[in-house]
Amino acid sequence: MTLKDWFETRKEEQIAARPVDPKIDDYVGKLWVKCFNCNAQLPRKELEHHMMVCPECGYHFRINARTRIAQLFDEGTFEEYFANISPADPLEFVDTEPYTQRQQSAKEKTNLNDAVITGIGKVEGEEIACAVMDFEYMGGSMGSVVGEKVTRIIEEALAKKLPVVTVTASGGARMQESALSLMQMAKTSCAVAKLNDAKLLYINILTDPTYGGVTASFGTIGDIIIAEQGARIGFAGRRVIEQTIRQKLPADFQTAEYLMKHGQIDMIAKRSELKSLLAKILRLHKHQ
Amino acid sequence: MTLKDWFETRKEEQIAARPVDPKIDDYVGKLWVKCFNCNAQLPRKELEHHMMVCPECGYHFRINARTRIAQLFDEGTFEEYFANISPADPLEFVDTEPYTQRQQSAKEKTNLNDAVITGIGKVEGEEIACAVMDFEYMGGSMGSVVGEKVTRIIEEALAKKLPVVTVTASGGARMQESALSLMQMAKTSCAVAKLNDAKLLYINILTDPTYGGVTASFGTIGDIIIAEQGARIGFAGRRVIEQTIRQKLPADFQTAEYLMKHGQIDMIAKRSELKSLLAKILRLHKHQ
Amino acid sequence: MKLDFEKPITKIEEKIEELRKMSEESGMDLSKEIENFEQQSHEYKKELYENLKPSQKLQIARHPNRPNFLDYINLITNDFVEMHGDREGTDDRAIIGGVAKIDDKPVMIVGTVKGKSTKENLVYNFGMPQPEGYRKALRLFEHANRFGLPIVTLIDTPGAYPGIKAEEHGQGIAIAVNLKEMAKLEVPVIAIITGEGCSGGALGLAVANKVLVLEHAYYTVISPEGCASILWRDATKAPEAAEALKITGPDLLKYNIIDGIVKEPLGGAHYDYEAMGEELKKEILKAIDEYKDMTPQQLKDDRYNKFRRMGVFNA
Amino acid sequence: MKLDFEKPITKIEEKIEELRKMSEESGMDLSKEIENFEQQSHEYKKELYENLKPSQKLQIARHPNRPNFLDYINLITNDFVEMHGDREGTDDRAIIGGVAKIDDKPVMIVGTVKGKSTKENLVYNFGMPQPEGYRKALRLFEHANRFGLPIVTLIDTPGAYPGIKAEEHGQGIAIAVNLKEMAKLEVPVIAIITGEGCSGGALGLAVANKVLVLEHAYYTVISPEGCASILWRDATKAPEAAEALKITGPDLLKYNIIDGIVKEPLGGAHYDYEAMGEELKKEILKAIDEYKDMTPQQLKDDRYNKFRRMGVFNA
Ligand SMILES: [Zn+2]
Ligand SMILES: [Zn+2]
Repeated sequence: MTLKDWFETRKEEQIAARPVDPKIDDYVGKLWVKCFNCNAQLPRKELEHHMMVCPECGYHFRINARTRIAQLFDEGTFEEYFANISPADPLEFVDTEPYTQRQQSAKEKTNLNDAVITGIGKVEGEEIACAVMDFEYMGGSMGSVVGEKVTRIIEEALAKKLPVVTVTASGGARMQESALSLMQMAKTSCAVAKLNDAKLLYINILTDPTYGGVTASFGTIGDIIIAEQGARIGFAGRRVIEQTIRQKLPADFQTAEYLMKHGQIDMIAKRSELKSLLAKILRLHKHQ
Repeated sequence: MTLKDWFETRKEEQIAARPVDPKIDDYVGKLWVKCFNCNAQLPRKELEHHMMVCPECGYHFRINARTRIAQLFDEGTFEEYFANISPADPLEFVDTEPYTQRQQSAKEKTNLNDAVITGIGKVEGEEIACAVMDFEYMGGSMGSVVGEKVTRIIEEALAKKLPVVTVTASGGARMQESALSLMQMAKTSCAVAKLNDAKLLYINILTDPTYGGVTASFGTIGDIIIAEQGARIGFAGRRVIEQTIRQKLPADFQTAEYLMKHGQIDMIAKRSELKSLLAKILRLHKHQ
Repeated sequence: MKLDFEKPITKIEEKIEELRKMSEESGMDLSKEIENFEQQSHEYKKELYENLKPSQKLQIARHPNRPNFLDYINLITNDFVEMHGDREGTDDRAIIGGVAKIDDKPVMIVGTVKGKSTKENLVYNFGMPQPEGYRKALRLFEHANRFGLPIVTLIDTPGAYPGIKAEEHGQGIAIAVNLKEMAKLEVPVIAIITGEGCSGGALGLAVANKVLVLEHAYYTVISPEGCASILWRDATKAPEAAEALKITGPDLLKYNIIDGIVKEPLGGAHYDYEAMGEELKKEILKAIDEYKDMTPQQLKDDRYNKFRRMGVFNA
Repeated sequence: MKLDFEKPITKIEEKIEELRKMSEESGMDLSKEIENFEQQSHEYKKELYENLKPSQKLQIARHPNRPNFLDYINLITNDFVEMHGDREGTDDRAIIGGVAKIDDKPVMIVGTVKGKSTKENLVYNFGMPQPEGYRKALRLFEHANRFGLPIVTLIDTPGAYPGIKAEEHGQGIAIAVNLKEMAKLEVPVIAIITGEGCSGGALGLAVANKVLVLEHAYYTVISPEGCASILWRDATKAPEAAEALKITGPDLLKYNIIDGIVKEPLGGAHYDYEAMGEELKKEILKAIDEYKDMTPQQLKDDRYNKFRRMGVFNA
């Protein structure tokens, strides 16, 4: 075994060893945080200073929508839109718990009405319309509210002739809204079609994790697709695929690197580079 | 080895055993013709009656452009266009023989000015503009004349709002015209772009063999692509590929069936079905 | 193959058969009794099939004898010319399409195909498309768009295939691109869920001006089994999930997900292919006719507005 | 690495070096003699490089130190943002592209990449694209078209890759589609053959409003080696084929295949990257500027008419 082989194997083991769903609230409020990847004990302040990226190994912790917005936008420029839209329970859905109760818990945990924040703001002075998803609200699942807010912010961008940027983090569909959830895929994608016709730039930033209905709709039809380093991105989840094909998946399956190798994304960016990269791309498309 | 396996192996052996370049003039003028595939001795009259398809095994003999036109068009409806365009020798090209001499021999052999006949005629009453290549004229290679005539017939179709059908048989580029030959790929493809804009139906019929510059230009950008049964179609030739990758190719490599399996053509048709299939497709696109 | 809940019918039918035999053998005239039983049987069936639970409809929707796309091609079209392949390396057999006439109307017809035997299902991959299938479909949609052919899609799929190659080749992107590009089509698009209409895999062919479902078909964001194993953490709770997900025609109509329900023959499409074909053909022609005077822009607007309205929330 | 025909120069340069050493060691003033020799050397070089045979230019065009696409990205652009992949499963490294600025002008720049070592060539496949590379290029062209970015392509390829997968995935169709779709672009397209411009593999990125070749680059329908082995049935006749095929700048200009020749530093681009970059950048900016006032339709017509005129025949 050459050193390179050994290194590759180690790397894949490390990737495979990562907890599949590291929750944001695992570390919220703690003074010291243990890195999921290298196990380093990190002072919370320092981690925050590094945009929630481990200074030891570069592991990107999941962050919520508010933190993301603070990182991406020029201070004080982000104006939230459609914040008042909140979920209903049209199907009166009850599984082991009523949908309304899940909504309530999610709202308490995140202080959000649903899994996306939409608004308009500036990135290094460049004005954009933006939708940022929050994985902590019911796994970033897309129901009627996410679909409606994404569609509205796109329509707002069409009216104001602004580029649109999405930052996704989603486990997929909001099952509690069944076909209504499914239809949000069509609704948002039809809105993106209008951006194409209007020749307005549409950029997707995929963060960990982006799966299912979001991957198969507005999340991946950008003119430019950027994946944040460390993100896992896919249509079907690992477990579903393993059950279907009855074999183990490669350790790097569905990582950003894997997607790049397979031609599905334009580029991978570290969290620390994301803002300047986004601004650079916006400026390169601004001359018209 | 199961019977099925044995059969498949035999079939592949047979396909592989076929002479790579069965020439049309091998049988011209003979009263009895030996089938290249099953070795049956066939009366020439009977073979012609069967559209030059072996009644024993279905092997499709190569046919020239005039025969093809007689088979495809309603009797007496085909009017030839641009017949007077003939090749020049801009590069004063001489290899083992001067280009002009090769032109002369090809003309004597085929009674054609170059490797394509263009014109307008009717297929089961449906009027189309058409370019039919002739492999016997310098291996159906595309030089300035082929490019010009194909482009002109497309421009004629644009003016008359007619669908366009090509029947290709070509070894590739006319090397004796070097870059001028290469540019015919661009010229003809740009003309096809205009057919797209005008929403005029463009159909490619690929016959044995269609390779190189024709495969990589006007020959394969049809709205519908039909391969004649038994045709070999490719970009690079078998020998070039074998030399590059240094391994044997599968026996069915670049057959019509292989291309269909790999999603490159819409359908395969027997010679006997070609005319009615073409007419059916034309009628299905005629309602507007 | 009879389904569980059809057993009472089987019993009645056996009884009728017995009576017939007795009548024949004995020479007794039992025609009145037989007629009576047959009348009862018919009424029983009507009531039974009109009041099926979602989990029971599911069984009909998945019935192995249910007509598949190729059956419908035979039943409702003529002059079908299949257009194979994505032009890029693959001819996914889980999605088949081509040009054809329905009565005298040329259309582009595209659908997912389920096999009726294990062997067939290996060819058609159980009706689960790969990304290349969606790309082939899009090629055909764009062909139809160029030549002004109305598009008809027939959907019967347990979903897009979850596999390694499918992920590598962009299953998500392929579906997403279809949703977006179908929004731009300037011809009428009619989608019919004929059996299973499961998740994005179904929607990838269903961004239509008119969406119909067959009487015993279903349309859902996730299979009831998948939903049960995630939300209930117990796959045996699939019947409850089927109920909760509101996946059948009347519920879908109520939430404005679909535009109509196509009646099936008594007991389901597999009891009478001809009748099913006739009914489906009638509904498709009616739908196409509805859009015949719309301009390209009106067709796009109609489609946009339809999906734009979907969703229920508080604001 | 010096080429065969450069040996006389090497000899002169050795002699000059010897003189220098002698001068140093002996304390004699030989500056006049040295200057004289240097002058001679320069004149010799000028004459040599201006009168190269096609087969000699070929050697320069293929020189392993010749600047490649990535060098030109560094030399002539800033803010380059690479856009990877075909969105369908593959990121062909033989064709690379992205948005960048040349001076202050945003452009889409796309090119074939040759490696400079065996290791690099395994990555870039010796600059021979797969069909997926052409599809990636087309995606970038269409992106540029949507956002009004002029397109610059830099071409240096021995041709599209002749392999099994390439054939299976439609190498011919991929190139053909690019030719057709490039015809529809509504932005200026500038193509520069920087080294080898071989066959359809080069043309697949070169349906441009303006086509330039570097002084020692070549553009041909087939490699001289390939041509020799087919027409002469003898690959060693490549120099004759190179001559007969008329593949260098002046001949290409004469037959209206190209619109101009970009001067290279004395001896070839590999002798002075900076100077080559400056010259190329100047020519690209000049070309873009030429088209800046054309409407989309004018740009398409310009491109159509340019290729429409190509060909020589009797009528
Ligand atoms: Zn760490
Ligand atoms: Zn035979």
